[in-house]
Amino acid sequence: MIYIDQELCTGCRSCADVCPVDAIVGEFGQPQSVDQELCVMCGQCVQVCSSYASILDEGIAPREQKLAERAMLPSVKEPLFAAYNQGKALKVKEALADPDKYVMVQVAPAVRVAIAEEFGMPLGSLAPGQMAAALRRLGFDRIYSTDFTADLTIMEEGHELIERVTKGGTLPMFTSCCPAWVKYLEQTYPELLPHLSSCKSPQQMAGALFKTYGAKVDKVDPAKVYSVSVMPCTCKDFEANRPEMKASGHQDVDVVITTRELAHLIKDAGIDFASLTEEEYDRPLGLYTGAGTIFGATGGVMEAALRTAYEVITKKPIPELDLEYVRGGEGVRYATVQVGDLELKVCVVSGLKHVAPVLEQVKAGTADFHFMEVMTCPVGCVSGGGQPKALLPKDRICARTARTASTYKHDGELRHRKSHENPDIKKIYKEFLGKPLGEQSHHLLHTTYTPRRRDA
Amino acid sequence: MCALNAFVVADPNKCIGCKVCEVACAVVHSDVPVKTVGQMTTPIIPRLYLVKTAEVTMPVQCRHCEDAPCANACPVGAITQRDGIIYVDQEACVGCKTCMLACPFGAMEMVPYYRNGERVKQLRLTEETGEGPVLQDAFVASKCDRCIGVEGGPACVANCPKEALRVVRPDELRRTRNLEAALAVLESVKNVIG
Amino acid sequence: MTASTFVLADPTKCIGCQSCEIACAVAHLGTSITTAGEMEAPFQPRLRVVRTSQVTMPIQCRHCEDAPCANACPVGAIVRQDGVVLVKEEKCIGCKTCVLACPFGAMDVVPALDKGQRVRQPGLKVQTDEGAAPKERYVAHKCDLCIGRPGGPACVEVCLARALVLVKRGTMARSVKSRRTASAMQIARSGVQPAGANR
Amino acid sequence: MSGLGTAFGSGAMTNTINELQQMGPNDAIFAIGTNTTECHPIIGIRMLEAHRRGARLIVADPRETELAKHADVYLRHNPGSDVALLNAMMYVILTEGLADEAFIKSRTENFEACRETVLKYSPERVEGITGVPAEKVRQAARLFATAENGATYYTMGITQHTSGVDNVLSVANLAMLTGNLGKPRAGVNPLRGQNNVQGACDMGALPNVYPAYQPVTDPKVREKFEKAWGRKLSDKVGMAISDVLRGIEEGKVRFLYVFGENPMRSDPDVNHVRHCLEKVEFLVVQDIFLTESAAMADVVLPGTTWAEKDGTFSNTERRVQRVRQAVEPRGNARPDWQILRDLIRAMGYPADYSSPEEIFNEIRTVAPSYAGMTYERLEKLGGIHWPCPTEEHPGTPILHVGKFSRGLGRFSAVDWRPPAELPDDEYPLVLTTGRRTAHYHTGTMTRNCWGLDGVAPEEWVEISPEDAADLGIAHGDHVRLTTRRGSVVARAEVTDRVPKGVTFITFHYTESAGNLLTNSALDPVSKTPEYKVCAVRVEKVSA
Amino acid sequence: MKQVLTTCPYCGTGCTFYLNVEDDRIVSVTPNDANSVNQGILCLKGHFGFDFVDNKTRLTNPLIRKNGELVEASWDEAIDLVASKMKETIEQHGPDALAAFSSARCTNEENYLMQKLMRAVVGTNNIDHCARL
Repeated sequence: MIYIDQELCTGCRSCADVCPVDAIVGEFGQPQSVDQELCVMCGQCVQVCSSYASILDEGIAPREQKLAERAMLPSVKEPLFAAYNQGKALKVKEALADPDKYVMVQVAPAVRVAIAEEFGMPLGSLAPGQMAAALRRLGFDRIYSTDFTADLTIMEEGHELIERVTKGGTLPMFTSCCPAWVKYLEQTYPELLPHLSSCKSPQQMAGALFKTYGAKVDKVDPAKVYSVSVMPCTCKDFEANRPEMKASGHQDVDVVITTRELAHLIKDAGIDFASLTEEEYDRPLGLYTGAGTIFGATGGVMEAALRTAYEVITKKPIPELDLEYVRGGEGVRYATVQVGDLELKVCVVSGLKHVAPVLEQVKAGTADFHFMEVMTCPVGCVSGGGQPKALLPKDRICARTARTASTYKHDGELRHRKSHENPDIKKIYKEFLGKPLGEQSHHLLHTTYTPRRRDA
Repeated sequence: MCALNAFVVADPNKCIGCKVCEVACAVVHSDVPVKTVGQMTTPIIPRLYLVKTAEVTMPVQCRHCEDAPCANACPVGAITQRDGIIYVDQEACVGCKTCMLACPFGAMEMVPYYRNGERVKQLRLTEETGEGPVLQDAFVASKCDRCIGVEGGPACVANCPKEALRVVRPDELRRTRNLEAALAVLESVKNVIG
Repeated sequence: MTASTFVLADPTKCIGCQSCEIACAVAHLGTSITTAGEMEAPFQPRLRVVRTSQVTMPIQCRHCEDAPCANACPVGAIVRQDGVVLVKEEKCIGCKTCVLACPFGAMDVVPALDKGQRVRQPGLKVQTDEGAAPKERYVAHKCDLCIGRPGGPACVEVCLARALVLVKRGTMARSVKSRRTASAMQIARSGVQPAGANR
Repeated sequence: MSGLGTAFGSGAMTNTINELQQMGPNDAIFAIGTNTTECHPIIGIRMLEAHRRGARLIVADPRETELAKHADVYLRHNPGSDVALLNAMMYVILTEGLADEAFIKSRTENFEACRETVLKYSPERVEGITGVPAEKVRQAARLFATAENGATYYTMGITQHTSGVDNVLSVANLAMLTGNLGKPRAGVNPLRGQNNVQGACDMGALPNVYPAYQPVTDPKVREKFEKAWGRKLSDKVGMAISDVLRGIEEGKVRFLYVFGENPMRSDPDVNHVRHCLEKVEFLVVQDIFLTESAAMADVVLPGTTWAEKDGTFSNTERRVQRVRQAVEPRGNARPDWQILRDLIRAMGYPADYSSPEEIFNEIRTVAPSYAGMTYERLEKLGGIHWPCPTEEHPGTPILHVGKFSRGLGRFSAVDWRPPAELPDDEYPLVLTTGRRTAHYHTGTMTRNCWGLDGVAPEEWVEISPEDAADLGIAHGDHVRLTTRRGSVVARAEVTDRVPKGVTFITFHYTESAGNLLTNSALDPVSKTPEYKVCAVRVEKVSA
Repeated sequence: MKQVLTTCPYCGTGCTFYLNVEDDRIVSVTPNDANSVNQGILCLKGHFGFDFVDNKTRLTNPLIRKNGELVEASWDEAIDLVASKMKETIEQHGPDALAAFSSARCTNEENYLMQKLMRAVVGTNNIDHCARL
C-alpha cells in the first residue's frame, strides 16, 4: 500500500504528474492523499517524491516514530520522504530468525541490476552473484530466482497464445505479469478481462512451486516453508495477498519486500555487499535463461515469448535473438513478426498511462494485433516503485537507462537465452508439470480475475 | 571593475514547492558521493530553504551581498569572498550564530557538521549528563556557495523541474533590462508620433 | 503628496555619445575630474546609455510612485525624499535585491566612495590565490535627480542633442490632459458610439 | 586633398558647417563614409536637426551608424565599393535626366569621359559589388538629384582606401553632375578628423607644397620662398610618411623628428613601424606624454598641451580661430613653438620670435590665403575662413562661387577597383576601423581623461550576430583578431551595427591596438593607407 | 575664477569654449555661444576632455637616452644634442637623410616653424604629417 505522509507533503503534486491512474487527491499546495481504491500501487509517486523530512523542521514527528509507521527497520539511516510504501522487512527479519521456518526466497530479474546501487556502486550495476551471496548470508535456506518462473511463464503463456491464435480464442491476448496492470484492467476495463492471459505472474508461479515442487525436492513439510519474494515493485505484495493465490494449499507467497528493503536488511545485518564474492542461485528453481531475465525491461516478456514461439511453431532456430524492435522506452510500440506462415502482430505498452487509447481500440474491435505486453512502470520493472530511488531527477533517468542496459547485457552473457532451452524447465515439465497448459500447470500456474469496477 | 557577485533566485510564480532544489543542494554538497536515497547515511542538509506560506512558495538562499553582513559580523573571519562567492570556511566557524542574526534573508543556518558521512565530534566540549560527560557533536554555519566548482553550475537551478530558479548576474540583468526599457520608450515615442 | 519627476530621454534624438554618463559621474564626484583622475576614483554614472542597432538612449530611474526597489529592500535603505527615490548608502548591504526588483535596470551596485576614495569593509575579506584582502564596500547606486544641484540634473544640462528632459508632474498632467481632449474630439468626429448607445 | 585638388583646384571643404542650420525640405544631405554623430558630434547633431526640419538624409556606410538609423535612404554598401556605388547613383541621375546640364556645360570639363564610364555602372549590374539593392540606389540618387541643394559630407570612410583618390573624384563628379558647388547648403565637404589637419596642410607640413599649397616644384614659387627665408631650397618633392619609413629601412633616412604624433599607434602595420623606429639612427620625439613612439626616442622633448600656449587652429571648414593660453606650462615643459624656435636658433638660423603672433605675421607674408588675417581680426570676428587675401576681405565661407579655384571643374572617368586585401579561407572576414565618440585618435589625450576613459575604458570589437554565432562568440567574450600583420585581443560586441562578414575595431587602445592589424597598402596618389579594409580572422579566446 | 576662450583640441569641427581656471588648473568648460561653430553646445570630448593637461604622467623634462635608458636632461643639453645630430647627419648624408613628421594637433604657427626648420634650415622637403591617418 502507498501512503503520503501528511506532515511532510508540500502539495507540489509532482506525484500526481506521474500517477497513471489519477489516484493522488488533494488541492495544490495542500498535503495530498492516495485514493486506495483507484491506486494500482505502482509506487512511481514514491520514486518521484522529493519532499523530505528535514532535521531543521521541529514541527514534525520524530524519525523513530516515522520509521515505525512505515514498518521500516529501526536501523535505516536514509532520509524519509512524504510518499512511501508500507514495508515488510521486519516480517522477513522475524522469519529468518525463526528456526522452525524453512525460508525460501525468490528475487525478481530487475532487482539484480539495481540492488548494488544502494551500496554506492554505479547506477545499474549488475550484481546477481553478490546478491545471491548476500541472501545466503542473511540466512535464507533456498536462494531462488523469479527469472526461472519467468522462463516457465513463457512456456505457458507462449503456448496459450499459440492456442488462442490457432484455435480461435479471445484476441488480442494481454500479458498478465504486471499486477498493477491487472488491477487497472479489473477496475477500469473489466469487460476486457478475457483478453488477459490466464497465466499467473512469475512471482506467483514461483510461490505455487516453492510449497509443492520445491518442498518435495528439499523434502520439507510445505507448511514449514516460508516464501519470501524480493521485488522491484510495490504492488507485488498486493498480488501475493490476492485470496486466490493459494494453489499450493498454503499462502503461496508469504511476504514481499522491495529492492530497497532488501538493501535495508543487508545493511541491518552488517553485510558488506560490495566485498562479497559472487555465488550461484540454488537449483532447480534458480536456474534461468536470458529470456527470463529480460522480463525486467519493457518488451522483455514479448521478446522472450517470441524467441520461444518462433521455434515452437517453425521448429527452426530463430535467426536473430536480439529483437530490437520490441525494445525501447516509454510509450507504445507495434511490430509485425513473420513466424512461419503466421504474420504475428504485437504491441508493447510501456507506462500504464499510455494504455487507455489502445484498450479503446480493442473495445472498438479496431486493434490490429494478436498480443500485447503491458508494463505499468515507465520502462518496465527496472523502473519499478520499489527500486532504489535516485535523489536527482536526472539520475532517475540515468538509472533507468543503465539498468535496462545491464539487463540486456546479462541476457547476452547467459549460457541459455531461450526459455524452452532451460534444462531445469525441461526437467520440471518432465518430473512434475507434464506439459504446458496441462492439468498440473492449469492448477498451479494459471488463475482467474475479478472485475472490481467502483460504483459510480 | 570586477563584476558584482552573482546569486540564485527563485520565481515564486513557477515554484511548486517540491524541494528538489533542496535535495539537489544537499546531494552536491555531500562529501561522500551519493546517487540514491539508500546511499545516504546523513540527513538532507540543504543550503537553501523552501518557504511555504499561504501567500508564497519559493526557496530562499543567499544573495551573496557585496557587503555581506554575515561576514562583517563574523568574529573569527570564517566568512570571506572567493571568486564572487560569499563563502563559509566551516573549519574556522565556531558556531556563534552571529551570522544568522546578521543575515536579513534567513539564508544562514547552523547545521550539524558531517565529514565522510559521519558526525564530527567536538574536540573537548562535553555535555554533563547523568552518565557523566558526553562529547558533543559539532555544528557549523552553512549557506549557499553557488555550487562553487560544480560542473553545470548551481545544482538547484540545474535540477528544478519547473525551471523556477536562475542565476542572476546583476550586470547582465541590468543591461538586459536597460535595453528592454529603451525599446519600450522607443515604442511609445513611435506611437505618439506615428 | 506630489508625484515624482524624472528624467527621460528621447530615443529619436539621442546619438549615444554618453556625455550624460560623464556629466552624471562628474556631478556626483564632489571634486573636479582632474582630481578624480589623480585619485583613480571609479567612474560611476547613475544612468547608462543603451546603444544597439534597434535603439539608442540612456536609461535611468523613473522614481516610481511604488518604487519596487524600495519595497524589496530588506534593510530599508531606499527611501523617498521630496519625490526623489534615494539610496541611504549607510544602510545598504549590497544584497542586489533592488537590482533584481527594478524593471528598468536603473539600479546598480557600485563601490562606495568617501570623498572620492573607496571604503574598506570592517570584516569581509576577498580570498584570492595571493591571500586575503579587505573588500571594498559596495552600495546601491541610482539617479538622485542631482538633488541640490543648482542647474538641475547634469545629464539634461549637458545633452548636446537635447534628447534628455526633466519630466515634471505639470508636464505630464498637461500632456495627459491634451491627449484626453484629442481622444474625445476624435470619438466625437468619427461618430463612434459606445456599445449599446443605440438602444 | 589630392582628389579635390584635381577636380576643383582646392582640396578643402567647400562650404561651412553652419549652413546645415539653414537646410530644410528642399535640401539633401548625403553622408558617405562618415560616422558623423560619433566623430563630429556637433555636425552630426546639425544634420539630424536639419533632417527633422525636412531635409533629406541619405547615408552610405557599411556600418549602421546612428546617422544611418535616421536616414531616409540608408545604403549599406560593402567596404571598398564606394566608386561602384557612386557611379551607380550617377548612372541613375544621367539616365533619368536629373543631371544639371547647365552647370555641366558652363562650369566643367571632361564630362563625356566621365559619362562614358558611369554608363557602365547600372545599379543592377553593380549590386554584386556593392551589396546594395538597385532600387535603393535609385531612390537615393533621385532623392539627392531632385533636391534644390545637395551637400555631400565624407571622412576617412572615403579616403582611407587604396582607391581613396578615386573615391574622392567620384564624390566630386556627383556634386558637379548635380550642380551642387559654389552655392550655400551644397558642396563637397570632407570633415577633418583632427583639430588642425587643415592648418598643418595649410602651413605646408606636406612633402610637395610650401604654405598655402604652393608647389615646391614650381621654380617661381621656390624663388619666392628662397627670398623670404634667405636660403637655397630643395626642388625635390619630399618623402611622405610611408616613404620615410621605407627610406629608413633602405638606410636613406637616418634622422627622424616626430612632433606630436604617435606613429606606433596611428600608422598601419604597427609591427613594421616599430621595426623602422628601432632602425633609424637618431629619433627625436616631441610630445606631451611618453607615448610608445617617445619611449623609443633618443631625445624626448616635452611640449605643451593646447591649454598652455597661444596660436591658431584652422578647422575643417577653413576657419582660422585663436588658441589661447589658459594655464602655465607644466613642469619644465615648453610651448612647442619655443622649442622649435630654440632648435632653429641652435642650428644657426636666425629666429627671434617672441610670440606666436609674430610667427603668424610671417605666415601672412608667404601664404596669400592667410594674408588678410590678423590676430586682432580673428579676435573681433571669432574666426575667418580662408582665402582671405587682404585685411579688408571678409573671408570666404563658400569656395568655387562662379568659378572653380582651377577655373573649370574637372570630371574624371573613374572605374571601380577592389581593395588591396580581400577575405579568403584563412582570413575570412573584412576588418574595418574607425573611432568612438569618447576617444580621439591614439588616445594620448582622451585615455588620460577620467570621464572619457570612464565611458569607454576598453576596446569592444563589433561583430555581426551571424558571424558571432558561426564562431561561437557571445557578447562580452574576449576574441582574438588576426591579420597577416599581427593580432590583438579585445572584447566582442555582438551587434547588427556591422553587416555579416564585417568586423570593426578602433585604434584608440594601446592594449588592443587596431593598427597592429591594418594593411599598409597605400593609395598610389595620396599615399593614404587602406585602414578601412583588410582581411581578418576572429576567434574566441578563453578567459 | 578665470575664463579663457579657446578652440577645442579634438576633431576638426573647431568648437570654441571657455576654459574655467582656478589656481592655474582647469576645473570645467563652458561652451561658447556667440558667433561660434558650436553655438552653445559641446560634445563629451569638448566638455570633459581637458584633464589630461594635469595628468601626472605628463612629460615635464627633456629626456636623453644614455646607456639605453631615457634620463632627464636640461633643455640646453637636449636642444644642443638634437642640433648637433642634425648637423652631423646633414654633413655626412645630406639634408634628405633627415625627415620630420609634423603635427595635426599643434598650432599653425608650430607647423609653420617645423616645415621651415626642415626646408629652410635643413634643406629638405621631407616633411609630412598624419593628415591621412
